[in-house]
Amino acid sequence: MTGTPDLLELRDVSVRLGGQRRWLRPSVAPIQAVAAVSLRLRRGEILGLVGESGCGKTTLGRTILGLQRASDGEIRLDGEPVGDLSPKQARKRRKDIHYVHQDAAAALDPWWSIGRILEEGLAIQGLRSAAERRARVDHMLQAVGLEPGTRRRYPHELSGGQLRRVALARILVLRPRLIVLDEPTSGLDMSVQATVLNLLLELRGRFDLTYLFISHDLSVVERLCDRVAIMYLGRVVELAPTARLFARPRHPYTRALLAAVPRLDPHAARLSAAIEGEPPSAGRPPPGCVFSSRCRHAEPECREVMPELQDEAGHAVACRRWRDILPDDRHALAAGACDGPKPARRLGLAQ
Amino acid sequence: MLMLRKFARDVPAVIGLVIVLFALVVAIFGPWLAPYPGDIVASHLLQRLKPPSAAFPFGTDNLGRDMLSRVILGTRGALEVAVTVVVLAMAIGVPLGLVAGYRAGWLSETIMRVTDVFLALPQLILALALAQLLTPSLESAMLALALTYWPFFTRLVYAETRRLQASLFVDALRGIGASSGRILFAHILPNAISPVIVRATIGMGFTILVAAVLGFLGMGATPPAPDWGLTISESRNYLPSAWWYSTFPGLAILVTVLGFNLLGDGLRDFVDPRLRRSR
Amino acid sequence: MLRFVLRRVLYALPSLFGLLMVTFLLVRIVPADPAAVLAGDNATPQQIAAIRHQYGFDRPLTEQLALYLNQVMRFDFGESQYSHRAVGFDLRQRLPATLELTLAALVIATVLGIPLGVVAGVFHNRWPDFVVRVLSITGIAIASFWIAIMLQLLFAMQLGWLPLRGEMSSGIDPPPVVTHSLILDSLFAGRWDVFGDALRHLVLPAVTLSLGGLATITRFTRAGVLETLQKDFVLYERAVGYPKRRLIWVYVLRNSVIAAVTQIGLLFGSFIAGAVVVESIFDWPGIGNYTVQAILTADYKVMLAATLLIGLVYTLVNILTDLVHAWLDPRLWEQP
Amino acid sequence: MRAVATLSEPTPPEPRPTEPILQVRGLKLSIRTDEGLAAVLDHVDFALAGGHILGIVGESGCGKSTLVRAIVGILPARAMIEAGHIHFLGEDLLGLSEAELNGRVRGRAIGFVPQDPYLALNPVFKVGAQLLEIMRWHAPDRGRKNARRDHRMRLVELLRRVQLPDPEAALERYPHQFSGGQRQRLVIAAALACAPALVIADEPTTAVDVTTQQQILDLIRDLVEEFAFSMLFVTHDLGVVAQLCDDICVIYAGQTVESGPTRDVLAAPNHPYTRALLACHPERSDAFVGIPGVVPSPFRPPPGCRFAPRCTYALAVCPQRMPYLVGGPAGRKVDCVLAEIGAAA
Repeated sequence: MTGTPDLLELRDVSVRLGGQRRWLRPSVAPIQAVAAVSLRLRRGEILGLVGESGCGKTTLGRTILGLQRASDGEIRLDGEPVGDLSPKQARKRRKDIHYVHQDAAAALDPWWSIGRILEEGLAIQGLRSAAERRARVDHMLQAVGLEPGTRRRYPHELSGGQLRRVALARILVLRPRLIVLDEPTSGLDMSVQATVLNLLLELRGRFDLTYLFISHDLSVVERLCDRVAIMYLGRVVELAPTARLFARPRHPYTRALLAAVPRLDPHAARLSAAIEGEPPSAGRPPPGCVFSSRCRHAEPECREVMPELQDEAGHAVACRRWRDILPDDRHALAAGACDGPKPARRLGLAQ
Repeated sequence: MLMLRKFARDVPAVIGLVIVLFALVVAIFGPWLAPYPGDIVASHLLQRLKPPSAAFPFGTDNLGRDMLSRVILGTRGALEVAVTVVVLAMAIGVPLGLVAGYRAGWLSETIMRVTDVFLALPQLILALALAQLLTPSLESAMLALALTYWPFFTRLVYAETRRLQASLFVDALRGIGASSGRILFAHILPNAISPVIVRATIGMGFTILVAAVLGFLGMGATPPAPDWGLTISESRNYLPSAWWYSTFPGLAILVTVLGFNLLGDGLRDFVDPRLRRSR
Repeated sequence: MLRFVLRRVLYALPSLFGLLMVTFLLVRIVPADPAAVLAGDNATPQQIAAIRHQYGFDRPLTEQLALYLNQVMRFDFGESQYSHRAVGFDLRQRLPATLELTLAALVIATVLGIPLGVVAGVFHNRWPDFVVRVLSITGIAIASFWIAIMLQLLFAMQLGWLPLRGEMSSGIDPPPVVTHSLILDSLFAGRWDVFGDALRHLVLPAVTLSLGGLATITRFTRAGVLETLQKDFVLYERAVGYPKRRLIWVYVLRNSVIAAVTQIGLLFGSFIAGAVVVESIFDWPGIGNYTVQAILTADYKVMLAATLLIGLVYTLVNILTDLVHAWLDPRLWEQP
Repeated sequence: MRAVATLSEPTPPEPRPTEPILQVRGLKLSIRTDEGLAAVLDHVDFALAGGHILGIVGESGCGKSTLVRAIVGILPARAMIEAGHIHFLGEDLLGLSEAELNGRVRGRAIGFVPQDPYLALNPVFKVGAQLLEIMRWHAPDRGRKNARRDHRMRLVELLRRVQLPDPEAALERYPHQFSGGQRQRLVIAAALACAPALVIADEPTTAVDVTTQQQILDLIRDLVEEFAFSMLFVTHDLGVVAQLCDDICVIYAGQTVESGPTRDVLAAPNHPYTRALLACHPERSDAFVGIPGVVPSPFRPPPGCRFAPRCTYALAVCPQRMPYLVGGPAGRKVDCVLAEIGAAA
């Protein structure tokens, strides 16, 4: 490890939720929301964090931010440990990290105008001059592609796409270095998503940003992110550069996810369900490998030990059988998640 | 503008507003509006218990005093009690609710348990008891009512605060490093205040009712005050012949309370941030 | 479910203890000297001191508290200055009459209030809704003592259809006392004449008392129905062809009542306040009437005992409504 | 310009049933609101052939849900149907009374799968009671002796068929005790309980994860074949349509802009909006492509073609042109002046 340290590093971070004993009430069963996750975020990259609902991706995002305290593990920002702090102190130490909520409308105080909401962050940071606050807010509204008149409007008057822009502008005026984006495109139509995603790319270059992009939408992640981490039941099961992960997914869960995306290509073979059933509850994970209960390649040994995330040539996977199962599965993956130009692309004829 | 338009379309609420404004005018200018302002204390034994007529539209009471004047003059006392009690109760209840709702812990638990206890206390009996212990008067009645009415505000503000605490926008504020004070006073309080206003408006009507009960039972205003409840109590001895004696003060109570309730009900729909318009 | 019940009951214990503390402190922290109040206006300082000693007000607070708790546990509140009988005895004897009255009022309020609320909600912003709203909001705005007098004036004095006051006509031989509830006792004794007479006496006070509750239940039910009608499941149930009546009176109603039930529990307090007034106007031999008379004569023992008793009943009613609430809403059964 | 009028890939003629089971023609619908009259649907036009799955595709706010409610007859009180017909099995549903709709259509001839079954199931009633209620009023053998017992048995059978674990016990449970995918299976079974001719699914996979979505789509595909019903599948996801639907109908701002066999339309879209929509799809572009402009407000819709203000091919006549579907080969229809010109040329 030479040169500048990574922007953010997580080492074996675990988060247990609930589990407290309560007065006169039954105690809450603990949930291992995040289990021994190790991640590095390099300066300027976009790391995608992908998984289905309840896999712990949002909890992980909040832990990075400091709003959720990690039960175990280490968090380093610029090589400095910043873990194990109360939410208040953690936010102070990690003021370079900010978070954009999934539901942009609900994340804004309905009684406040957009201009006041945006200026508030600056006031909190101690910017006294009202004129300068205003100038910076106007500048940022412009940067995210909103009219200056937006400052006088109220959240309920804006469309979904505009609200995402406001949410971004609100964070950007604070000059963050790392932004945790929680499902920033969910609920937006495809035709609106594009403008938000292009804006994200543009802003990254302009303001020198790093993104942790939490999403369940693989098609967006594929085109936006530099690297992707796949989460299942609180664990990262695969982590690789985007192109490699989408071309040669190693973990059976990743492959099931990719295969499940409904494709436009009418010639693609209709796949039968790659995995059966639904994820077990995070409160009662199966023994051994968390995916073993739904994996059709699982062997008895898989149910004994949770495999570590092991890196091989920059492509990490937590599966003890990935080498064995890769070749036989080629045919099932022929639908497009595999190597080579996607068959669907050949049809790209519009406009 | 949109708010006003929407409010104007809500006929019952407008009626309520008109009644409340009218009651306020009567309360403030009562002595000038009443035909016989001296009838608070005066007595005219020759015109005892006269039925309604042109000279005495509401009739006269057992001491020959004009009922219309006494009903008008009683308005001020009723509203004074209502405003004082509700403001006092809010002054106690709202801060407690905010504190209890903001952070879970022993303090919050304690406040809410105490609130539960006070809710369990029979309000009227406690008010009667306190009024008795502090010597019966309008002031002790008001104090007693305030002391028994604050838990309603605490519960309401507590629930609102808890709801807002869990809301995404407060989470986002924490994310950008907003202090507790800012979150509590600049965001949670304004958001929680609308149901409090509604509750307070309806509470005014409710307080007028309870104060009238105290007066009726002789634990509130003392004779010869033109208190509505007290008057009804006095009138019982002259039933069934002098029906006007008890009818008109009762109607005054009914109309005033109705006004506050209608207004409060209307405000419920009216305090909605989505009605805010930039243009 | 059992766990839920148990927790809810346990949860009420601190409230009950708090109730004891408040009633204990109430008399001792008011600025007025209770002994002076008890002794009356023309008492000499010696008399006041004697009373202070008699009631133990001169002992340390902790000792007073221990004494107080001990008395409460034995349901011993001393002798009433007003009736010169044991307060506990008086209250026990009068409670059934109050329960008779409040239950009758509650039944009237519920049986009429829920359907009225449903009708108003279903016909939202049309004339049935308008009528019900005006009636219910008037019902809340009406002073119970005034409407009581008006009802007496009309039905008892002018029309003479119903008795003016009391529990039973004079000149009737009362049935043997078993429960202290006249209606039950007359039934046990098979005395139909007394039963009918008691019912006739019950009508006016029960109707008066029910008005406020009726209006409240109507309003909450209406609000609940309006909220439920917005839900997706109503749309779904319509889309799959549930018959309209069943949809409203079974599937919507149960959801709507859930919200109303807890509110009704909370409003029980005002129900009791209403009973106090109504009992004293109709001369009903319940605890409300008794308490008012006692308070008017500054009988602080009765005050305390009544406050405690009513607080206890309120707490129990709220436990009950919470349990009904939970029973109606399966989502609460396994909640942490 | 030529690409508009001609198909890039000819489709082999397929034998298809000629009689549509459901046909919506020229449907125009407005809703009175506090802010004025919202023209939610304006000339919606499509036909669902017997045994087929027709995908209704549109972005949020295009009127998909209102369309579904119009077909089932559960429109909000302030909605007005201004023109059009909804022909189902030979009769116009708009001409039926509420009693007739409830007695013959809803739950019986038309099954319904809601968007979010968590919200669509009544939280305080057992699942079994809710599903049996539908059968009680609409099953073909209702009112017969032992009907209740038969219904129960049939329902358990159906739940087993939709792969719900432990179907017997499921009847005694409440909606919140199921997972998202299980609830979706429950409402699918409910839709099939009375052997309907048509099932309408309103975005049935929006609330579930992608792996569950795949399972549900597979299930639906099998059930359509096995139970021989037709299906109207409303969605915003072109990928889902491509995987599931035989035919497609694209709606923009309350107007049908294009319809035809899914395969053909996706391969060679004729309407500029369909093309723009497909161009946004990740499989059709590596960059992020959007559609400039915003969907017009239903309170002030642009005259004529509602897509014209955002359309790169818009002509001066577009705002004057009344919505009108131009027929093309192989069952294709498109509502665009360019197609008219192309057809005439």
